[in-house]
Amino acid sequence: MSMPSDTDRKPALFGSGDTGFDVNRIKADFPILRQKVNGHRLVYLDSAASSQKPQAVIDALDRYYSQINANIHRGLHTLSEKATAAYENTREHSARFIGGVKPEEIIFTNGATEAINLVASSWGGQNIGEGDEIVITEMEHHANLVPWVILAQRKKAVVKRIPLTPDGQLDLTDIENIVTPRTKLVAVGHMSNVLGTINPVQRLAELAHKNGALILADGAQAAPHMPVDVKQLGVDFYTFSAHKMLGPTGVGVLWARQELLEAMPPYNTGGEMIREVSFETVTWADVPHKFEAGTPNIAGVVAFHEALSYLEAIGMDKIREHAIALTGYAIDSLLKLDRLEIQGPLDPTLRGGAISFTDADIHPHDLSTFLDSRGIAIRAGHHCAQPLMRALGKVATARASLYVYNDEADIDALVDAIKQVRSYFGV
Amino acid sequence: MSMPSDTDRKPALFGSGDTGFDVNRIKADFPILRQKVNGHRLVYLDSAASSQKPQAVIDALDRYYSQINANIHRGLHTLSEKATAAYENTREHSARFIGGVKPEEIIFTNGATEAINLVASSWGGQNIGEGDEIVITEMEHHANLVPWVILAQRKKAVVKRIPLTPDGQLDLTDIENIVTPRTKLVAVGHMSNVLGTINPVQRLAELAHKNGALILADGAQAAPHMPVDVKQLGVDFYTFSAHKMLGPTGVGVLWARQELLEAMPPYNTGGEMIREVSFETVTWADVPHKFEAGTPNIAGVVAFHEALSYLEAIGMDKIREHAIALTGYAIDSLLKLDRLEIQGPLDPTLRGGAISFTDADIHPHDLSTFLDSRGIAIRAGHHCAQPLMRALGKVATARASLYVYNDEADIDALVDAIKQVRSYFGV
Amino acid sequence: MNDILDEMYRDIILDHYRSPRGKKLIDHADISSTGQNPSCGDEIAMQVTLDDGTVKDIHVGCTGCAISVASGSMLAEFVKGKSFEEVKKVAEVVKKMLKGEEIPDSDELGDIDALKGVRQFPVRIKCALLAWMTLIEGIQNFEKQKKAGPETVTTTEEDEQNAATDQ
Amino acid sequence: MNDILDEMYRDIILDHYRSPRGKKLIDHADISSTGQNPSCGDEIAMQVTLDDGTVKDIHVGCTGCAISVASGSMLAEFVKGKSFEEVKKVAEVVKKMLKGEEIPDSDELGDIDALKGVRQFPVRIKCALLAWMTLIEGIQNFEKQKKAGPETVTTTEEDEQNAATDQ
Ligand SMILES: Cc1ncc(COP(=O)(O)O)c(C=O)c1O
Ligand SMILES: Cc1ncc(COP(=O)(O)O)c(C=O)c1O
Ligand code: FES
Ligand code: FES
Repeated sequence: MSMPSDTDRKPALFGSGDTGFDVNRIKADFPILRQKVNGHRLVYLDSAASSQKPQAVIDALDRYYSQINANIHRGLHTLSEKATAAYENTREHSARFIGGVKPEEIIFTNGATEAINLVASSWGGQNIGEGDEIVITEMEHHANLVPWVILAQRKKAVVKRIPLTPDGQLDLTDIENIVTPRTKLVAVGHMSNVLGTINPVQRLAELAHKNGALILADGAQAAPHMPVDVKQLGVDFYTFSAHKMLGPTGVGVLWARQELLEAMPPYNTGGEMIREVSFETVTWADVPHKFEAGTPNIAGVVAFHEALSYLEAIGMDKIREHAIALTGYAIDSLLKLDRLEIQGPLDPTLRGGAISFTDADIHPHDLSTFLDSRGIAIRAGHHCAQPLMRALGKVATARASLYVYNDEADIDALVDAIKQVRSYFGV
Repeated sequence: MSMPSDTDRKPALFGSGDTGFDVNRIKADFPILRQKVNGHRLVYLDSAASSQKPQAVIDALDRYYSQINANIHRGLHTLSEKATAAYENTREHSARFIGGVKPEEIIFTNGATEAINLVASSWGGQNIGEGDEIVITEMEHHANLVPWVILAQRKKAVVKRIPLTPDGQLDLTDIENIVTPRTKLVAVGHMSNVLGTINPVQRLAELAHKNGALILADGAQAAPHMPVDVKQLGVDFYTFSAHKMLGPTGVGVLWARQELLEAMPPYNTGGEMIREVSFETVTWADVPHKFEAGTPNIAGVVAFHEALSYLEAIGMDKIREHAIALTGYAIDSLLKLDRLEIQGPLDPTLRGGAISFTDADIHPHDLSTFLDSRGIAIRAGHHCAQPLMRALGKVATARASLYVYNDEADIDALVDAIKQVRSYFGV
Repeated sequence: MNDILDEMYRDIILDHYRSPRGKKLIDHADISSTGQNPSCGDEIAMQVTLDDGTVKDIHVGCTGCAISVASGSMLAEFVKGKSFEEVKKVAEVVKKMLKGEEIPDSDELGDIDALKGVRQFPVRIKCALLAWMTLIEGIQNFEKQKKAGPETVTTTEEDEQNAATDQ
Repeated sequence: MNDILDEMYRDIILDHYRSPRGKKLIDHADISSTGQNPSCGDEIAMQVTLDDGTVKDIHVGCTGCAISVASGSMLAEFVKGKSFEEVKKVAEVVKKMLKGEEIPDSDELGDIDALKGVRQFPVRIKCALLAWMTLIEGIQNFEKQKKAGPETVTTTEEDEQNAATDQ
């Protein structure tokens, strides 16, 4: 009963003994980047929405369905045992990836959104009461905002927010009046999908705990782009999505401390998560199974292991260094353009590679449509962060977001195209 | 912006102008069936747990990730538009597949389990009150049992059950006393995953409606194996899972009438499902988006389209005919064995191809381990139906379950191996 | 190479975008209506004065993309002197055109016909519809109100527009 | 061809399965303990009589699979005359053996050593552990009770067993 092979394919960047960060070799691992879009080389600058996938991940799906596929956990046949082992292997891998936590503390969901909803419904349902306060920030993604607003409505609790500085960082001047003994939970994005800002999660964790509150960090943008150690951060809950970090769609991770998980009621209920069921009563299985009702996205979870391996083979430190260098280059290049404004901190060491900007003359949607005609994929809109947009005084921004397969040539293509856009629209 | 091609690969069974049901040609479309397990040809008889996947579905995933992958709905670039079109195409296809309902009435979840939980939490949370009655059956899968038991506990409502006849059909003798004006919902499996029984959903729908109740049919086992027309059935909710019908893991479908969906609050909340958000209030997007928070399993949904196409190319009527013929053959062959008992109806026209049985001398788990050593994959256990097991007076049963790629040779291999098992264990 | 792009951003569209008609404010409004494109948050506001059941003058203020601005400008140009029935009819035609449906005869549409290219860009269809749906809603509210009694109603949500494109 | 299968269902195992030791009921029980394998629902019940701190006699009634029955039979054979400490020690060894960990010296295990083959079948590890965990729980409850006061405690859940194999 051997596991699906996973060590026989190293990212191409290590192809010939080179240990540097060679983006061209990485690009070669991503089949989608070989295609032309509207007659141009695809310049994919929308990884904050969803990343592309290396061949190793695509192959893992193929291999899973061609050689292993079966339902997990209760099987007594070879395929089912192989599928179970492969699925649980990713659980162990995910636990290692965020700093070496217990595998039982890793819950697979279908995305970061569901992971946060699970916490809001299960932990929040049990622990938030009338008048309690939930502290979020002004820059949250709707996924780490709407569940808390709805929970607060349901429980007559209060959502408080940490405001922003003009350059898009958390303004902690008044923080001692925001996080107080009335606070039950601080829910904060580890890295903003709009501003790129990396938030001081560790400091907020200390403050939360000092006030007897727990803290959830939404790692959907951080986990793909920087080393994460949840114990060092000192958080209680951490959530992220596979699809933003080279993995398949439909896979999310919730990490929480085991005592918390054990005390929480399940979210979805059904098969594979019970101990005993009658028409009147139910007893739950142990964690993590209590939170994984029904047949999960087995193939997706299995293939996510390859995504994590790919990231580790490059090295999360190297990925962060690359992000800092390329984000710096992009910000510098964009700022050379006239009448263009960047939202969020300009110092690349304070932020990730999601770069939002607005052009004084061209609407972000027209800009992105134009760029697309040149093969350049960026995103325009409110980026699922309407309150932040209101704080910024914008209806929408354009956003270029970078990842391991992007290089200076991609930035140059972006900047060149933006230069053309005004003349195209004749403004 | 063309859709991913999906018509250029027909199931092999139509390869040479033949329109009959040629299992060998179908088998050839499923790469996993080519492999040897423990030195034997794989005989996969565990499709009720999860089906195998044809090459067309595996290729669709590859094609999606190699050519289309991007996040959906809010994109203004080519990939995102292609991904959105492909995703929405599966919504339309799913709507056609269950009898031609409105595409907006199709909600994608990560499985049948989540689909039922969505209804229990959202509709149930709003419509079930103290003393209300929810009617289920004695043969339900935990997925269509636990959510109702928990809802009833939460709301001080009552779960009533329809009992079984000795041959594993619903005993409707006393039905007028079970479904009454106090009933708010009837939740019934369309086809049992243990007994194979096809339940009289249409009759129950009439009865439910006569009493002012709604009806949910759990189609996890029926949708893969027989033609389904939800309007003809007269149900209000219908749920199923892609992975049991040749599709990828991590994709489920909830169908419900639009008025119901519109009146229901969302389940998960987050991105892509709101209209407007502030820190105090949220307004929801229209259905179906209201129920699809966050990034869904885009690749899985896109590839599910190919699974539906494959099933339709064979023909759901033909699939049902094949099931009847092969189930009849299997039951006859198994009953020729000594000291072996089949649970559920013996008439194959009353049931699907999930065949549970017990051997008087060999424990189901020993049996399945032994069969596995011969390359034969069956399942043993309570099949996520503990109350049914109790009603049957069994701790566990063995279950062989059939699908389009199974034939009489597979049944013969099963029966031959069972013949050997007693001598192996020396009992 | 950029055929599709040029199909959407036709010269007529860009011309309306650069110099939108109906910019001039009007001092009296028989109908006021605002609309928002829920997919991007952009907004439009319009005031209409009437003259014996036909549109006499219109002001359109749109903060959206080139398509929404151009579409609003074309609307401003088109509707002057038209009856409610004529406005509704052409709005229906625009909707059909953007859905890619067969439309009867596009001669009388004039500039509006240039919106056709938008249908190749599904996410932008709402942009082209924004002005039209907002005006129709304003007219419908005006008509309801006339039946019910006098008082101005303004609207903010474009449900019909959603229904038209949210599939 | 069936090496792995034969590795698990060794002759010793099958012999214990066919003629389980400890079947004979005993009329007096110092310790009674029942356990359930949560992964399959199978159950075991045992009664133990004591003689000066060592196991004098044991009855094991198991309704599970061949592995659980054989393991219970081996336990019945092994524990007679053993002290609680000896029983606990060997239960730890069985647990380690089934996890695939290095074990010190398997000579004294006798037949029990044959359970080794089960570790190739992860889902069956709980079967092999069922009897051992149930007895240990019975002993622990007995010990607690002796400290607290007299009254028989029976247990039904095997949490430690879960913890041991649920990863
Ligand atoms: C900061 C942040 N949080 C949460 C999410 C939600 O992730 P998903 O859509 O994968 O559930 C996103 C995705 O855009 C995000 O950027
Ligand atoms: C009858 C029935 N209902 C519901 C389910 C749950 O399906 P899933 O595990 O895909 O959510 C199953 C799966 O075994 C089933 O057989
Ligand atoms: S993008 Fe907002 S109206 Fe066009
Ligand atoms: S299968 Fe139940 S104890 Fe072995």
